[in-house]
Amino acid sequence: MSTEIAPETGSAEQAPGGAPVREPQAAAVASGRGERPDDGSFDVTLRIRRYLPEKDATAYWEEFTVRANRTDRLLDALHTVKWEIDGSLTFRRSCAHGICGSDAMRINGRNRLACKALLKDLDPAKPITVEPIKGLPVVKDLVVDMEPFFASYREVMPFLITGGNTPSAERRQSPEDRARYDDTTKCILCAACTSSCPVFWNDGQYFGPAAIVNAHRFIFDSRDEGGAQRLEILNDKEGVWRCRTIFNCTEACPRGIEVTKAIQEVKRAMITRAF
Amino acid sequence: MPEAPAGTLYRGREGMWSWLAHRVTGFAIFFFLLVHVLDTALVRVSPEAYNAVIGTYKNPVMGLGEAGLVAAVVYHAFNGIRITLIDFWSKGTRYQRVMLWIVIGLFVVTMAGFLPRHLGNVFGGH
Amino acid sequence: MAVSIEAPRAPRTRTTRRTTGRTNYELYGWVFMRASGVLLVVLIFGHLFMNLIDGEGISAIDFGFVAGKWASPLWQVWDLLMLWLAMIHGTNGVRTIINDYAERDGTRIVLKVALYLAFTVVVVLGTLVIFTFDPCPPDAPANLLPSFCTA
Amino acid sequence: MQTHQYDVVIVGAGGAGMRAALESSTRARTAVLSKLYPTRSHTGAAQGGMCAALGNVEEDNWEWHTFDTVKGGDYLVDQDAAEVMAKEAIDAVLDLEHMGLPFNRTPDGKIDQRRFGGHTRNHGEAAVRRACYAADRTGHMILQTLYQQCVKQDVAFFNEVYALDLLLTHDLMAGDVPADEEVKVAGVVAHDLATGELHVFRAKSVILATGGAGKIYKTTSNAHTLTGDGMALAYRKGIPLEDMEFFQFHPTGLAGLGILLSEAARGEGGILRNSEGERFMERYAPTIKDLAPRDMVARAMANEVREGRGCGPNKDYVLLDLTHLEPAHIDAKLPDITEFARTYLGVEPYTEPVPVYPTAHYAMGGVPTTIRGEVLRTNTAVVGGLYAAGEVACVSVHGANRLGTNSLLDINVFGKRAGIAAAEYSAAAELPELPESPGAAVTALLDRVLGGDGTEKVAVLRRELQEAMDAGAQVFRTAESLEATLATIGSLKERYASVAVQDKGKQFNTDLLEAVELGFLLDLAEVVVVGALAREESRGGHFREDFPARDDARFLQHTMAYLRQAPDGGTQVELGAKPVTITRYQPMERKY
Ligand SMILES: Cc1cc2nc3c(=O)[nH]c(=O)nc-3n(C[C@H](O)[C@H](O)[C@H](O)COP(=O)(O)OP(=O)(O)OC[C@H]3O[C@@H](n4cnc5c(N)ncnc54)[C@H](O)[C@@H]3O)c2cc1C
Ligand code: HEM
Ligand code: SF4
Ligand code: F3S
Ligand code: FES
Repeated sequence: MSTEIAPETGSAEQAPGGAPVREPQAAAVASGRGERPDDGSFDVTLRIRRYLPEKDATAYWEEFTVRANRTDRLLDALHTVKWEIDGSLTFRRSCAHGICGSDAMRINGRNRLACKALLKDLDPAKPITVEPIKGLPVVKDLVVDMEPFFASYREVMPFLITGGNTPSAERRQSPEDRARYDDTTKCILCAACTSSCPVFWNDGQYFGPAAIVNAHRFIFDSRDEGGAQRLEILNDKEGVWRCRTIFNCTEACPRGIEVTKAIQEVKRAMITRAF
Repeated sequence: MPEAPAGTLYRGREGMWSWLAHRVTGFAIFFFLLVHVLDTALVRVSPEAYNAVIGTYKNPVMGLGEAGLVAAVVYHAFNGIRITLIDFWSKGTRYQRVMLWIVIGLFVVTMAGFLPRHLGNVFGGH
Repeated sequence: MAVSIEAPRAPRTRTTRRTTGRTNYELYGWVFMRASGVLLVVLIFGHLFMNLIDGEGISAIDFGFVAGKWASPLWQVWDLLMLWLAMIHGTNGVRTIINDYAERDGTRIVLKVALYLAFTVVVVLGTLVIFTFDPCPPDAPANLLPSFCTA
Repeated sequence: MQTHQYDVVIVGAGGAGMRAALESSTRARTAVLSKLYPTRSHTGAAQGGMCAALGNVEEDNWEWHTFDTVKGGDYLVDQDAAEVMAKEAIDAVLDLEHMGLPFNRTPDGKIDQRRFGGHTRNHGEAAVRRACYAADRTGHMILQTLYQQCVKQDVAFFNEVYALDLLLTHDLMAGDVPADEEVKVAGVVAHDLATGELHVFRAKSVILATGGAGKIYKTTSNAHTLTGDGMALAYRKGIPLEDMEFFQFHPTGLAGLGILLSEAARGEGGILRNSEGERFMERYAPTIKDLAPRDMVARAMANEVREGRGCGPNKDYVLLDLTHLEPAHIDAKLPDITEFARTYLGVEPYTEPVPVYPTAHYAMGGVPTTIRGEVLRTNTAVVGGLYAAGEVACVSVHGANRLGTNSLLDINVFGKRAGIAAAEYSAAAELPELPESPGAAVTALLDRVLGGDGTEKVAVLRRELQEAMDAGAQVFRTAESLEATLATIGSLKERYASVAVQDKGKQFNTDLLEAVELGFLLDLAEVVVVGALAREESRGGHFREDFPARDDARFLQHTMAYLRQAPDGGTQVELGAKPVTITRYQPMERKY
């Protein structure tokens, strides 16, 4: 983790989207700017979209410059800001290595996990824009209300449905059948996909890729018997048919799930069933 | 929450831009089609009426518009095939990007074949 | 300030989602878009070729040209099919776009009524024209008519 | 302040909390409070597997599993508990499979199993395949599967709600309770992150399932949110903490970062090498080499580095070599952890060895419980209605060192037991009266931090604490290093009294909660160090250089640390001891 912070130099220009830019905050500890060749650390400027509902009615952009190391991720830089410059900066995080799904946010215009975005890969020469994910109500700074997202997830019956008696040993499943749905078991419910989907942004009614991915996980599990019900749910007009194969979801997924492919497989399963 | 000023534009990639173009072209073609059917319907009124309206189309501005329309149709058509392949071909999603470049290639080739001829007709002095 | 935590959400309550119930309409619409799209490629490219490329291209289009084409049943069927497929395809496409962007129920209904009205007018009109079309209207000047009218 | 009433309140929605919820919610009115969305819990980070003597690929039985657990724990394990766990392991795995967990499969469709450190056939003869797994996402799949079942069962979750106080009928800090009075739990006080409001949850039973406390260290595989809340809540109420000096350092953390590379990497054939390219584990554990228990491997690695055979510019790590494995095999069995190496260190594990160094990983100690999950307030007396399960608890099945894959097992076996026990208890119990002004203590705490004009920064104190713990209470410990750390903790606690936060708002004030969590960390770090100082021997994860041998005569006993009122009006840690339950396996020298 970087510990030193360089003074602020961001200019008060008009930010993208027209929001006013706040006067930059003075950093707590001032240190020389520019590369320090000894330890490979460097300065990065974060341009963060702030929203503090108890203070301001609207969102605004604010810039912070912090010192970072070669292996630092955006999450580390956010922590530096929170811990050393402005404690009110609010974001979710837990595991810090891309496994819990807490910190999906829009980084330089694309959805990513802050803990998986290495600063050195983000072109630190330019300010890095950081915004909350789109399409869900912003609660504070980078925190959005996740309830609508989880509501859609719950609607697709994301649990194994079986009939008959539970066997005393395990249900058998061949490695091939197990592999059939492996990709979609990786989902960490981070919402990077759903909140990258232009169809979801429109009215938030679309089930969204994450819900479909989790339905896929069970529809293609050879042990499951609830596939027909799930297909029925997703056959809704807000279901899979709203997907326009835009692929933002696939590009955004931090787990590398082929999200669009899964959606297409669900669509095809519905067509096979209907004809 | 009050309406906050909009954030930055989402930086989608090929998939998003191709979709946007598909949507815009489809929408544009639809409105052209409405007009096109109406003007063609004039043949039912009288040959003079039809020719009069069609005659007003025969100027360079409309000719360029026509070229734009053809471009829209050509893109929409090829990309429509790409979408259909993404939908029905099990490897389609993996090759969507490649297929978009093919669409663009075909588009360029088609337009390269069409444009000189068409613009020749438009500007070629008749 | 909210003073109470909302009661924990019942996990499977439905959201405010507008549902369609157990119909396959969206599915059929989706399949139709693909099927009609593939057919339209042939129909529209043929049409464009005939009108804009073949012969003298766009500058050759006039009453005589159109009448000449529709004298043949092949082109009659061709254009009719094209009209219907393109209009259904396009209308369904625009319906999707309206659903996407018109957030308020009122707006959505107004736009859709307008859309379906336009669809009906254009399809009916177009169909009538193709079927009731007379390539050699009796009182028209002969120089505007296709050459076979004089025969 | 709002009051809610339930039969059972579960604090924590990780593996242990949700496993308990699945049992208790069908039997009693249950609420689950969690400071994170359930699927964010750190159980999801577990990679390698969950062991059970299914014998699907090799002959195996639960007795061998018990033995390995006892020996792995350096004989500090309560053997009755280990027996329960090893026996119930088989059903625990099958339960998960029936819930839909996508285990990897053998060619004939059974649950596949693989090797893991310290798991052996026939009392140590050779490594055995006992760990059931789902690629290197076993914990992720357990967490997801349990959450899915909770969705199915309509379990009531209060997400992003922090439990900040435990309500008991008696004040244990003051000292002894009259013999004829039963101490009971009355509920918890919780802070709703979204609104900043306090809520009182009255309950007949409370289950603590808040997970570990790895954030007392700087280099750790644990999440930022693993701040030992449940342990601290109990401890501050005068409930003892057991065996806190035993903290597990996992050998293969990504060097410098602490992010974990599962032991499965070695289970699948990975080899540790020093700067000379030597497979140094051959010297430390000739039989099972790289698959020796974690404490041994971690010490061996630290020793190589100390003796100058470390790698890299600063010679401060060793290498985990996977390059001799087929890339396809790596992809199939270890996809995630190889991606960690690529993403975070830029190392390609197919062709380059990965820099690794021990990382603080698991708290063997915790809130003492019986095998039914009941929380003990003395060596024998329980707190009526209070249960604990998972990493927050100390049953003790892990003794002085936990075997890999035994924790995912622990959370399932004892989570289930606690869930059932808590629900059954609540069916027969009355709802205890709340103490007067139940939220007062929490309000005072929060107001002090919010309103205070202090100057100390949370992040600074936390970093100093973590650095002191890494320096003095890590793999190698001495009286000197521990005393230095203890002194640092003492001064940090004083400075903590004037800690301040910048965010003064109510909604989503994570600044405030980090300050509260720091308080938990300071208390727990102190208990760890005090326990470690007192234990003048080396056993399992606790290695004293000044006392390098195990000393069964003096220390074959659990440490019980109590927070008690000090004569000067403050508080102090008082240490007691609890005998180890030994049934079949007499302590022997631990060799692999
Ligand atoms: C990287 C890693 C890999 C591991 N790999 C393995 C493995 O392969 N095999 C194995 O057996 N074990 C493994 N372990 C250990 C094992 O995963 C954990 O010990 C176990 O998952 C702990 O589960 P838990 O339910 O006790 O706690 P957690 O899963 O940590 O859950 C804690 C819960 O408590 C909640 N909580 C905490 N404080 C509060 C509060 N104040 N108020 C309300 N809620 C609160 C949190 O929100 C969370 O829901 C691994 C651990 C790590 C870190
Ligand atoms: C030339 C052959 C054509 C092909 C192959 C084709 C193909 C397609 C396909 C596959 C879609 C579905 C896209 C999706 O679901 O994401 C579509 C959408 C659409 N098409 Fe076409 N189409 C053709 C011609 C037309 C014509 C002539 C019109 C206008 C009348 C039109 C208007 C539209 C519209 C408005 C949409 C909706 C776009 C959207 O939802 O984003 N298309 N087309
Ligand atoms: S599919 Fe990928 S992007 Fe979407 S929620 Fe799951 S992990 Fe996140
Ligand atoms: S971005 Fe949206 S439209 Fe489909 S392919 Fe992904 S869900
Ligand atoms: S903090 Fe867990 S995914 Fe980033």
